[in-house]
Amino acid sequence: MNELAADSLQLDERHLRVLEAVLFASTEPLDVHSLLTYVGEGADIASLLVTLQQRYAGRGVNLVQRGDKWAFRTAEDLGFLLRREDEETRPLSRAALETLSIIAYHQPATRADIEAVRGVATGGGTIDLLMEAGWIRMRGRRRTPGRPVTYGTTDAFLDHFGLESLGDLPGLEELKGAGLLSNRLPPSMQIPLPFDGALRDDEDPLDPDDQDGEDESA
Amino acid sequence: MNELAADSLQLDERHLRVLEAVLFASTEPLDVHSLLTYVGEGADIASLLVTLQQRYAGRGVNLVQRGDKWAFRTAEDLGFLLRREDEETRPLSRAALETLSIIAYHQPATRADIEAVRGVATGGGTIDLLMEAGWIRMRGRRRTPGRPVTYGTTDAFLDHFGLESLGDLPGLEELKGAGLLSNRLPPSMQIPLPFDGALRDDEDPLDPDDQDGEDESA
Amino acid sequence: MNSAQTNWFDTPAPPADDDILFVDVGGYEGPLDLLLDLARRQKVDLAAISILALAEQYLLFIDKVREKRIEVAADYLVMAAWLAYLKSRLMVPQAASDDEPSGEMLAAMLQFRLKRLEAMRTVASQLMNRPRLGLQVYARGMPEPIQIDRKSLWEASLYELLKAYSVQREKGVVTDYAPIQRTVWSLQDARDILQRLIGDSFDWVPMDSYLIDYLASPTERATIRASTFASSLELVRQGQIDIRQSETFGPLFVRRHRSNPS
Repeated sequence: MNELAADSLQLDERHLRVLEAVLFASTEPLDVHSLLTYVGEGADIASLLVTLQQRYAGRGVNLVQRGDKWAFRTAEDLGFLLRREDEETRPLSRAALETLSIIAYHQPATRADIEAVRGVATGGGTIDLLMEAGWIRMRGRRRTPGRPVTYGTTDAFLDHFGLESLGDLPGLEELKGAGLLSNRLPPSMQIPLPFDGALRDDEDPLDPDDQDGEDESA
Repeated sequence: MNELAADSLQLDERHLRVLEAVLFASTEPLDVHSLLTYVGEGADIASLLVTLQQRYAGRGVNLVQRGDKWAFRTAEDLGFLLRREDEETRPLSRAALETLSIIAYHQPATRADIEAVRGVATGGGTIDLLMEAGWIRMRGRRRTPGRPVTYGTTDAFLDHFGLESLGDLPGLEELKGAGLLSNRLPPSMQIPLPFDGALRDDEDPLDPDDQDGEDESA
Repeated sequence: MNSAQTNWFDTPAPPADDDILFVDVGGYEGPLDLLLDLARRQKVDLAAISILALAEQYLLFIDKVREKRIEVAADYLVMAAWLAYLKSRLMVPQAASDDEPSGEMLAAMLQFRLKRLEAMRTVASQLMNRPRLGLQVYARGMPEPIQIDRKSLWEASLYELLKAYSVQREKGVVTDYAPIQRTVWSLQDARDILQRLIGDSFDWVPMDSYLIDYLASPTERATIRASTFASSLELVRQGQIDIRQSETFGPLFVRRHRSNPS
């Protein structure tokens, strides 16, 4: 019995080493499914990842979850030390910034939704820029007249802003409590939360040729 | 006294975190001097690095020293994780097929023997390819000037082509019967009987260092 | 370093209240943005703001801008019209039979929109101040990419192998085939030899006996006979020799032609 436990422990250690190596080797977060191919179907990958995460907690490098993907990242509190001088960050325009947060907090959001919040038309360039940054994606089409494209955030968005999931969006609970995530009055109505599931009830999948560019009709 | 030691320990831990993060994020191995800029001149960087190296010993990722520089690297025994073999089936080129068939019938055959039949020089690449495919092997060296390497087929060759032995290779009459050879060939034409014994009278065993590559002089 | 980022939300820099007339409408991201900026100047919480006062400020602003003959985008004017309507709804007591939304409800809607826009700006700022990848948080600097080794599995059938061999051997035979180099007597050679052998002999002599030394080699016999015979015919035509054959397949006799039987 004891021997069995020891064996299982040894196997776990081996799995942990493998996960460590694979996750370390990649810059991109890896999803659970592809990690499974390295340790074998039988492994309890979820608990292995949590064990690994705990081992690295408080270290200079942490194992973080981004959506359903995992990656090693330097500890947040060491950012000031690691800041590279040569990195030039072009600040996002106010329009892009607002559009990004509206999509993040209101997703799935159409262009009309974004315009309703901002009170001004959003240029196609803003959406393009956010798509190019890899932070937003076309999710589907809303089942309303004109079938406008719906936008949502990507895993790269979570990764860039250090969020485990959309639930970690700053101030989400307060906004929800204040009824500010609704598109309409009254605030007492049921408040939808940012939704990054596959497709919502009122969403259709994208048309085959949607991948090339966004809808021009919207 | 104890408090002082505790403080120093805490400082060391902090330094270790910083080194961990810096080495992880760096795009190139770092030398002690540039690492010092992150932890401050006073730190005992050498012992910090050794401590860090020990912590990662046996893990999936190791801290390794390359010259006077340090970097994280995947543990050597896990290197296989980062390689994937993609197998693709490709038809053998005509040159390779011709060379192989000549080696099969005329073995032991030197490069010069192959060229005498083909009428064109056989590139080293073709031989290499057949060796890599596991179908031919170096048998020995012929006891003639230049001592050229002799080639023969392998068991894998027999296996692949469904032959029980080299004797199963069809002879002249069978080739004619199968319509592969025309009937209007001069009666003097002979098809050799492939020799698959250990070494022929005019063959020497391979030199000890022959296994690495074929002779370039041939 | 983040000051630059947080500052975007404060743009345009709020001018002193008196300077409001000189604010360029172009600095705003739409009428809602302008309204929000005006609301902020009331220096009270948006929840406690006087929508009526806000509407009046907006209308005043637009009027002043138009006085200066600055073109105002259409949506600013649409908002101005809507605010004028809101103002009237707020000031005139509502009739019981009125189906239109009350002034209070319209004001609440505007207030909601302002709060929502401000909230989005606040969270955008919070988002940008998070430890961001590549700015405060880093990924592995020296990734060890997965190498894909392409291993080729070669395919060849026994038939292809045998075909390749046969083709080469046949080809080899053709290139090795050297036609037997036969000694061929040219007509000129044959003629010279015949002339020399016959000499001045006027006797009938079998042609073969002249050629006896040459006909020993069986491989050359045919060419010697053929060339000599052809040359002899030529010599007869020129009147140099005579030829006689007494029977079919019989021996050929030759002699020097007597040119002038005088």
